Amino acid sequence: MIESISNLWSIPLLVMIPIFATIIVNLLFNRNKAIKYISLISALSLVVITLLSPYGFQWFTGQPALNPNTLTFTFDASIPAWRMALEFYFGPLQQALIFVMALILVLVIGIATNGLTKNQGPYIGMIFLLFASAAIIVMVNDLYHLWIGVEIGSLVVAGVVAASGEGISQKAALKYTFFSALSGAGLAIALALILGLTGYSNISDAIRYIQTTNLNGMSSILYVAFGFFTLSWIYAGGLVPIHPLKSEVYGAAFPHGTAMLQTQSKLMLVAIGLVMLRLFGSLPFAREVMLSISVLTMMLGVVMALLQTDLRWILAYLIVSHSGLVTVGISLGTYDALVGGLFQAVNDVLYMSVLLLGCEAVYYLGNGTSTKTAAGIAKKAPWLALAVVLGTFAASGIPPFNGFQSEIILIQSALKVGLPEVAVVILILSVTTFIALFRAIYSIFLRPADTTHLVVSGLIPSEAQEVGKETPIPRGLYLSLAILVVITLILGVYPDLVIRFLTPVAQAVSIPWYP
Amino acid sequence: MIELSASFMVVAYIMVVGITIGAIAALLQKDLLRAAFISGAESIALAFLFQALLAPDLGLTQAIVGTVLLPGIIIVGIFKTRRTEEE
Amino acid sequence: MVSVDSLYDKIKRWTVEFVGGRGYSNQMTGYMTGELQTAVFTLILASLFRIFSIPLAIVLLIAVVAAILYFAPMIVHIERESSNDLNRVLFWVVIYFAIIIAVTLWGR
Amino acid sequence: MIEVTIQLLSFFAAAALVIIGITGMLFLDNLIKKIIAFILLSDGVNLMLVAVGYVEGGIVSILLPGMSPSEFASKAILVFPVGIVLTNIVISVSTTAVLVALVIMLYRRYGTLKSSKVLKEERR
Repeated sequence: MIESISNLWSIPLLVMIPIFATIIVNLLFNRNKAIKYISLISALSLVVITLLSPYGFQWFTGQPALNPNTLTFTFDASIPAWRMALEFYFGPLQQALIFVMALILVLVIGIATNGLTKNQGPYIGMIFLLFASAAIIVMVNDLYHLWIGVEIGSLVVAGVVAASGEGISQKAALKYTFFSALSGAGLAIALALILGLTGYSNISDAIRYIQTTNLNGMSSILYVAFGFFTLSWIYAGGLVPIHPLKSEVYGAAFPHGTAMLQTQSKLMLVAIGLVMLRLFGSLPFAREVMLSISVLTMMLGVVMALLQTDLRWILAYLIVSHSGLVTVGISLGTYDALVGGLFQAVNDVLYMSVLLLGCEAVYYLGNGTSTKTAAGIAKKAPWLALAVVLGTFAASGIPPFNGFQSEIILIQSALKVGLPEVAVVILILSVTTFIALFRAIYSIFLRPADTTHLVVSGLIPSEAQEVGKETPIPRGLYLSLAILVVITLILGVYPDLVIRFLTPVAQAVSIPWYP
Repeated sequence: MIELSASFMVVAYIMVVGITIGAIAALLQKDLLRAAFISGAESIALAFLFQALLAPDLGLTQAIVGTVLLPGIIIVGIFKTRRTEEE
Repeated sequence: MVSVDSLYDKIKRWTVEFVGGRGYSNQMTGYMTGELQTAVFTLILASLFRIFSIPLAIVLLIAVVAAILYFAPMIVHIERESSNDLNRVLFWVVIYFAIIIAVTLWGR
Repeated sequence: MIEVTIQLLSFFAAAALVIIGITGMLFLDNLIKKIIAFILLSDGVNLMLVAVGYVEGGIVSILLPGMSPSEFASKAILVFPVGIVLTNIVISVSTTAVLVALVIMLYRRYGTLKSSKVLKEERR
């Protein structure tokens, strides 16, 4: 036994710093200044840790491998000698995803500590816990911690949504928690089935056992496990049957809270999707099922987004439909498609955050975010209008922005595996995104303000939003919008900045597509 | 170590039937307080099954959590809202 | 004098009809676009079945065209079915789960 | 004829609990009843996990003095499901607490526990 393998220092920090920050901030409760500094410092330290950390493992109950030279990559299913290893792995993919999430965390906390006045401590704490749960799920390589991460994440999502304090958000939180109870139980059953079938909780071990052992009578158990896994996957990302609940969650939270929520759910989607691809990717019809779920999600999400009249709800449905784009890449499972899907996850998080923070800024101008009540904001806040329009361009895949780069990879990979229909669906999705967003943007930003009363007079009164007082948009919001827009532009021009972090995973996980 | 004698199996049968009937009965009550108590009684049978499946630590935990903590939380909820199911 | 409607009049009446009692609003453009999108998406989805067998895809395409014409404002149905009522979502989830298990077991 | 073991019995009880729980969550109208149904569901999942780890004629997974590790490994029940179930019990308690808190908040706002009134669909 070689003892030279040591645990990595950064993985426990990435999980523990958010948890400690949660506890401290929760105890401070309403001392807003102290909360602001402590939370900003810990969020910034998370960014620095992800940037500086080397790649490596963290084991809880693992046994050392016989030959450390074979330990190249956890997503490679051929690691020998890990028995019952509860294991975390920090690699290039994890670095890229967690770095983006930490960046969003800093911006969101900067906005939330300025905007909120009541019960700030618990709210900031829950945002930190969102980070912790997503970091656990992205780094994890055993089923046990995967399940724990999903459970923590679902409870915290309910908390963040209910924190916005309206009736609709409490209802959304209750519905989401009920469903999370169901899907958490499903994931536990899947865990039990895989454990009973293989005897391993480590995912790499389980995969090796499934690939090398003849499961003749027992393989139908694997299909049932696949079904339960799919249940928790659609729950984590809000894929098709859950899209009403998930979009309600996105729409009912504060927009800056939604920026963090969608980041967490995209990361969970990527991580659980990769686990499913590795465990079940070679089963017949498994990837077809995943692909059909993602195509349906893209379609229903974007069609429902077209029907909304509130920028908040349009964004909520668009986030759901764009997570369909991520899962198309993962469920196709070839090298190109995986690179495209993972890159799309990163891009999606960035440009949707631009739009969500823009939506938050529209709130400060008083008339709500409905297309019926808000108007003429481009005159009051021209830079805000510019940022939102640029975010729309990025979301609908217009060339100098990052959305274009990942969508073109996805379209090419769909064509390469011989599914031009999927490519057409992706194209239609990006065009329709533009239509759905620009309808709202025209009404809110570009329509002259004085015609508002004509539209309002035709309204059902209960639908009209309360008209608040106009407050100046804080500088921090403009700064974070500028940072995000610049990042989307840079990634659009130099996509290799991110793609080189994603290629090792894509190489290790990819499975050729047999039509 | 528990010897699985015939009388033990009889008790196990009773417990399994008790779990099922208790679960259904808890969901059919009109009085929510009674439903909470019945679900607590159901989890005593569950604790026995855990014990029989050679996991005594789980049996103890389930006996405490299932009979005191979970019905307690629900009873708090009932006292803060209302006791009977409305039509 | 018998008025003869042109095709334009018929289509206009039909489209105005299905946004129904809500009257004119800026939602209408969304409904129109959504209807067209749904039709195109369903056709594409039906044609995806050619990866299983080509005759099935042809039959499905014809059936889908018939279904689109029959359920004419499809968008209304879609909006109603993707409601945020908890029980309806749970019902769909159970059905979905059954379909997933059935399809994967069939593939074995 | 299949010999009825305690493991098989537990699987039946677990299946009954899971089915009753899911049915209750789907078809019962009262929110508190839904929560009780969720508790039953998670109980069923726990029972199933423990039954997966059971070894016929095995021993409790405690390494007693004078027992060799190989003998222990061959006879003891699987330890891992027990750990999972312990976690699941805790998780179900916390989920129940969150659900009850949300139900209380919604009751204060709407004055009813009927999910067909509180959680009815809304048009936006």
